[in-house]
Amino acid sequence: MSANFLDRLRALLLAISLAVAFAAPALAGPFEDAVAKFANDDFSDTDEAIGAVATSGNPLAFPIISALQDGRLSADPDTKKVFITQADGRVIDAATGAAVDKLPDNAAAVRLNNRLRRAVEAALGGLTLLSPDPAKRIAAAQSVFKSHEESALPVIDGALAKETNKSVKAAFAEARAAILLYKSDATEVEKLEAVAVVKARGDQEAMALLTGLGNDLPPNVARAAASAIASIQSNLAMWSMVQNAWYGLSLGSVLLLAAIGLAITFGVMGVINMAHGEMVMLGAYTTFVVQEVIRSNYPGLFDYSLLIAVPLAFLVAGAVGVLIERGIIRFLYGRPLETLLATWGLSLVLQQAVRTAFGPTNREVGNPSWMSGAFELGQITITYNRLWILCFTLAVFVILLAMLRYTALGLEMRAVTQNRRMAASMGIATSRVDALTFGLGSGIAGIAGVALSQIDNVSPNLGQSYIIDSFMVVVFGGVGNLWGTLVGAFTLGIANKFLEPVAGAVLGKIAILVLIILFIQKRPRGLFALKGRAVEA
Amino acid sequence: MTPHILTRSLDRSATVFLVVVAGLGVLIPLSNLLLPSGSALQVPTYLVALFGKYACYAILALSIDLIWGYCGILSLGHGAFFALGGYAMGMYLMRQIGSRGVYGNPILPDFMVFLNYPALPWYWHGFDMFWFAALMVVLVPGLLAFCFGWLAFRSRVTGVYLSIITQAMTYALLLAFFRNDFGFGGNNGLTDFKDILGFNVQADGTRAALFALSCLALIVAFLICRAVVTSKLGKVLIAIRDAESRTRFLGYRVESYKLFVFTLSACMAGVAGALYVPQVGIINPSEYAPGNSIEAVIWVAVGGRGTLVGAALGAVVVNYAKTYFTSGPLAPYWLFMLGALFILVTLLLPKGIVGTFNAWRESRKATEKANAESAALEDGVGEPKPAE
Amino acid sequence: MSVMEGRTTSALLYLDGVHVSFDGFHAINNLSLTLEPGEMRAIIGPNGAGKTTMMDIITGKTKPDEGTVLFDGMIDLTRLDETHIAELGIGRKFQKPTVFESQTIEDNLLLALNVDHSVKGTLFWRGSRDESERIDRVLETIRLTDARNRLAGSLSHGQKQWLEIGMLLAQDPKLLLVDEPVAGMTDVETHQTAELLKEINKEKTVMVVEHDMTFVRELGVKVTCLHEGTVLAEGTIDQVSSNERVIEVYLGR
Amino acid sequence: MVTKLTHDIATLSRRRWLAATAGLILGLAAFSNAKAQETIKVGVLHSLSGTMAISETTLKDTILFLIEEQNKKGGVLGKKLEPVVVDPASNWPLFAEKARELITKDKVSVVFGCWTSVSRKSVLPVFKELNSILFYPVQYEGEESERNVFYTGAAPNQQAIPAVDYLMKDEKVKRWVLAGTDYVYPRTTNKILEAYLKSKGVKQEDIMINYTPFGHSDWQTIVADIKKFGSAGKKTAVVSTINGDANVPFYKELGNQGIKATDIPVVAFSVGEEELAGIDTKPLLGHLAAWNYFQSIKSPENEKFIKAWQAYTKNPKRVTNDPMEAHVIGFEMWVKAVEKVKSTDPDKVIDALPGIEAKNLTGGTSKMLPNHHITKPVFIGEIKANGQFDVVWKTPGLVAGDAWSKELEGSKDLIGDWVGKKCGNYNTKINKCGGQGS
Repeated sequence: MSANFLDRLRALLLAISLAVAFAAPALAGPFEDAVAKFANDDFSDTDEAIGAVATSGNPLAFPIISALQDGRLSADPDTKKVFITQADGRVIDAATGAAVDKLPDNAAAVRLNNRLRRAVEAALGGLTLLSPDPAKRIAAAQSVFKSHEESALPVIDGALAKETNKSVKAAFAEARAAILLYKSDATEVEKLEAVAVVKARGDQEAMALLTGLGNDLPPNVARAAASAIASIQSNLAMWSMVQNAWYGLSLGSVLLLAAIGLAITFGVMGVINMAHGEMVMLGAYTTFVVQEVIRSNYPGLFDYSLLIAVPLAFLVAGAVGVLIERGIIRFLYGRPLETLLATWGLSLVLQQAVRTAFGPTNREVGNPSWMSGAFELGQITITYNRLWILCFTLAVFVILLAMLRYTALGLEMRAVTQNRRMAASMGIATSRVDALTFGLGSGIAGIAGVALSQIDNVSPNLGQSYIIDSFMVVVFGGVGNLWGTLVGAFTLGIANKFLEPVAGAVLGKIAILVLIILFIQKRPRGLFALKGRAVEA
Repeated sequence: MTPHILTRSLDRSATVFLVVVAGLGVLIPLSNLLLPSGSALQVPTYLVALFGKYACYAILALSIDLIWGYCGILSLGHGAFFALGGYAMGMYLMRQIGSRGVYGNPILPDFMVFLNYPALPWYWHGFDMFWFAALMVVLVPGLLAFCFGWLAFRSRVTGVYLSIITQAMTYALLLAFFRNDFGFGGNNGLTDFKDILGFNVQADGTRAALFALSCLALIVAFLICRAVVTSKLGKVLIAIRDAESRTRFLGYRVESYKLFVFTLSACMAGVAGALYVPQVGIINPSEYAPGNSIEAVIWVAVGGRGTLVGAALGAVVVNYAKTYFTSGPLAPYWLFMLGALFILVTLLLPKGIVGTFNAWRESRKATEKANAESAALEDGVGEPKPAE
Repeated sequence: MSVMEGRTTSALLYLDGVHVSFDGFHAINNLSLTLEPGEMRAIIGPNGAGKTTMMDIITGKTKPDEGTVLFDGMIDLTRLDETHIAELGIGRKFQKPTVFESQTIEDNLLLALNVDHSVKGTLFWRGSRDESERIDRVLETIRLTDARNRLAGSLSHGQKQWLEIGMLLAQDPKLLLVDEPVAGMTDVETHQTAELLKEINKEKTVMVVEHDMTFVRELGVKVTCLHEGTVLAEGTIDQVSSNERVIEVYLGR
Repeated sequence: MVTKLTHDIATLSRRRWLAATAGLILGLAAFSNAKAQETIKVGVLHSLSGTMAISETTLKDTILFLIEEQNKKGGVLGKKLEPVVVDPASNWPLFAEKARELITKDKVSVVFGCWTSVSRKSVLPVFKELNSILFYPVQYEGEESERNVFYTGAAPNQQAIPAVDYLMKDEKVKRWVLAGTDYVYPRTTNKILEAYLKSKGVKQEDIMINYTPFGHSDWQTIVADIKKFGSAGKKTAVVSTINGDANVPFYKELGNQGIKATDIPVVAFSVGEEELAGIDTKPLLGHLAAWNYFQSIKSPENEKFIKAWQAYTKNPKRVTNDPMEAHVIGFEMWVKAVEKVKSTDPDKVIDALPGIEAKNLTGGTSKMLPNHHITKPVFIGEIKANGQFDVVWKTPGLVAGDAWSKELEGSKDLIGDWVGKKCGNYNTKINKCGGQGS
């Protein structure tokens, strides 16, 4: 943490405490000079301006700094006048607060870099310790916890006494403990209490705080801190197992999603569809097109874009699948290896077609707001997009399972899988079932594309990166058994994620491949193989 | 190998093939070296290198055809054996650079110098000797194929399962060789070769010699394949291809046969890779890419699976098409053509070029014979049908 | 090779208490059966009775969950694989005729001959007079001498059945397992096949699985009727076909 | 009636078809005739299919655009320039084959091409053997100086080291994550950076190095590790040499796990405007990239170029990026050198090139150095919400490209000098060519 930043924060907090204590009236001169510095388009000047404005105690300080953060603060380089564009579109002069008709033509937004952005955040944090919004108070307490700045203690103490909200109170208590830990003249009892509070918090930051303590501690405190570190460490190690398991589930869900369509085409029909990955890609591009249309025509619907894309992707990829089945694959039944080659050729054609139509570069598919960000569960971070993908995958799996079990098409499909000739003689139109089955498998791949567009590139190469993994999952799980695919996908996902921290991403992946090769030797037909005479025929 | 195996293995198309390859192997280098450059009949050096590359691909195609066409093992990882052979040769060529690398280190290849290797890794020792490298060219792919095949065939992994795990094998190797810690130059692979057996690899004479050598290797590989497929072992292989379990019930140890032919094929692929590397001047992990192996299978399918001449022909035709279409105005569309070729060949020409030609010729012969026979005598065995 | 300590039975083939199940379905259930040297036995039974699975067990294709399968009184077949069992002298004809369709009839027989089956042996194989004489004899027996150079794939269904029997002969086993040899044959061919099998039985032990009752009657040998993986009845064809439970199984339900 | 109509249409379309065919044949004939006229051929060796098409296709278009512009000005030496485009299909041996074909069959005077290091390594022996010229426009790991190659992209000292300097000085970064794709460029760059950081007093435990395979898409574990590494109380930054395709999922994961640029800034060397066009940049606000050119830089040259480029591609949103600028500089240098010696003879052009100056698009003048690298300004840009970069820092002047890194043990004494010493690996310690010597 930069010393300069700490100085500023100290000054700021002092100013606030003074402001709280005396409600001092704002002084005019230096404040206006400070505001004018925003117009210099120089990062150091802006930096100084932020400090000066934040500590000024002027009622315009908060509007100015929050406008700066949102890019609503503009400056005219010629007249050195600075303006705030308010949320309702009205413009005021930042130095005086007087309303202005409109922005001068040559006014430009005041630029920021990361350093300044941090300064802005800190300034806002200090300005919001007493904010009416509890969330902002917690955020402010967090930044004090990280900076453990002594001068904030009186404010924190005051705030803590008045605070009624339980979680804000806890945050303040933690911030207070952090300050006390680093405060040289705090008593041993205070410090020991502080260690206990920080230990209870038990996360990465608490650990950083404790490990950062110097060596000049009273022996009791040092012991307590050491044991707290050890306890947090073992706690974190436990959580990291949970985290790995979660990552594994999440990777497994991606694998399952990519492989489940293949489990149908390969498992039910015995067709090796090397163009399966391209069906995924088509689904992703469908999402892209849907989002483009929504962006340009109905921007309000953006959050629903994925919901709209799912059925469309299913239809697009499914239709292409039916076309492929009718046009190519049906001539190749009983010749699985030839099917493999033909569909590989097809995958080249589809890739190049998409490359020609959409260009070779990645296309942007945005995350809707409900799929952005993350939340904390205990000590692990769970991102919404991964969580939704996991739920979505399981939903697709359940629906598919139900479909196979309870619908006429499902019944016919199972009949055809188990005994094609018998099914045909029972009056099932096997060729129609084939086309629909293949369409279903491809459609599901298309749906997978919608989900994968949220975490991966949308480019013509998208499908290729999943094809080998998908085949591994299906073969590992056992052909013709959806449960096998489920178990296979999650097993591989979790195994991969537990190997990765030990062996690294590359070696982990190689190890998984080698294990699969060896596993296939042991069980040539996968985890959940169908036994019996029928499969030999 | 006993003489009768050789004599038995030469039928008419085999002889024609051998004569053509031998002729090209002699004439092209001569024309390149002796005729003045620019004359109409002179084969420019870049074409010699190109044809040399095709010859190596043809050997690879033969090795795939031997197992796929005759034994029904569809390996989608043969590129791995090809690349292993190539790496063995590449390591020899790297060691030959000696102190002529950009850093001038007499022992360590350049990439090791800038990645701060303190000493040569143990597996690089011995590759400064040609005989050792040549041995490794055959041994390393052979050993990998033997281990892989021993595991896979013993536990009866067949058909598409085998194909998929061969893909996994080559994919795992791809990832491994990409790793810079592996000591094979990572993504950049091995390149900037100078000498082979004391001759400058870029000299026209060396190129011509390498081309002639590739043709010779093609001839030898072809003869080995012919000897195998025309022996009784060849009949057993076809029996395994057509009815594996029947063959087993006749008392043949199917896994031994598969293992033998798979290992042999891998050794051949290794030799092809070894000849390929000095001619193209680089070996890098992308040779392990799963797509490459699939493409090599396509050559065989195009030329005619189960006909050795077809496999070699397919390799040359497809690669020539690739060379041709990746230049000029058609360049953006060549992937469409390649893809369409795969689809059309499997749909319309399942026997490939040579297979279709053979079938056509035989059906004509059979019709003639049937006409003659029915005119002579009705023997009641049943009407002769054309093959399949 | 797993050889028992001393001979435990005089039977050439001895099955006792054999169980096999596929995913919970009991294909073979406590099956016990013996076959004396030189015997010919007909196995009948409705679809799904476990006839083919039994053959799979004897030839090593399927491993039983429990039970004893002995060959020649002392060789435990459950521990051996197909190749080994074939080398011991058990030959098998499949339900669906399985010949090497893209090879000539002569080559089919050549492949079946019980000569050196090692990789080296076949790679450096040169034909011998003895071998070609044996092939000639088999061709004679199965009446395909004139078609010897034709591809097996071009044969009619009945001819393929015969070729497969011919391959069994060339294999020269001690025990022949013949699965539905007359399926799809004309009456004349069926009769000829019966004659052929009787001829073969003079030297070898034979087990025939067949649906065709006329054919079984013509063979005139001991009959075992299987049902739901276990022996339902055993005896002459008349005894078996008058057995009430057999009638119930075949006609009832 | 209807039948007549369909018949008409059929004839019409058949006639059309015939006409089109005839036109095509004529066109081809004209094309080959045009070939017979005297032109100067320029080879374009960029992948148009396969995995690298994503980056290289734009560079092919750039060269075609530059040639068209040059021809409007009357070509070079009074002759029109004629582009010869081939597709090496992201296949490294095919690069060598195509290079050979361009030089011997098509007899091109110069080749603009390659993106990956391996493609350059693959064609290098061909250019040496056949003595032709290659302009290589991409930032790379250095450690090379060849007579036949001109490196117009950044060497590590023109990108990586200034970026680290900036983070150290301006952001007070104390702890470093060096994350890269496992290939030579990141390996070498990280090696150089590691040595550099240590020379600045950074301890080993404050450096975390991580490599991932090409196209790595599951970044959960690594991003979590970075987060953990960054919460040790010291300011942390990530120096990313992650290659092309893996960037999108990487940045998406960063954004979703809530790592903001104000907490842990990421500075990338392989992420430019083209790559950002495929990402939702809002969560990436403030992350950094170091390049020698940004589209957002305000200069008359740049504005003119962007306008002309967007008009040429008929796409008003088409972005420009650093390797494109490298081609612009390289192309102009080549034209000037050819005009200086009034010949396209490779030897003459190679000798003439060092010392040639060309305006870069950011308002300066780049110069070809004796080691065949060029001088360039270095900019640090922050990602803005609109997918462009906001320049937050730049070097005061131009930085000369070092062929050999001063930070690496193996190369610290080497320089490339094709003017005075006539070699690429002159050892300043023992005063002779040939690397470290023995």
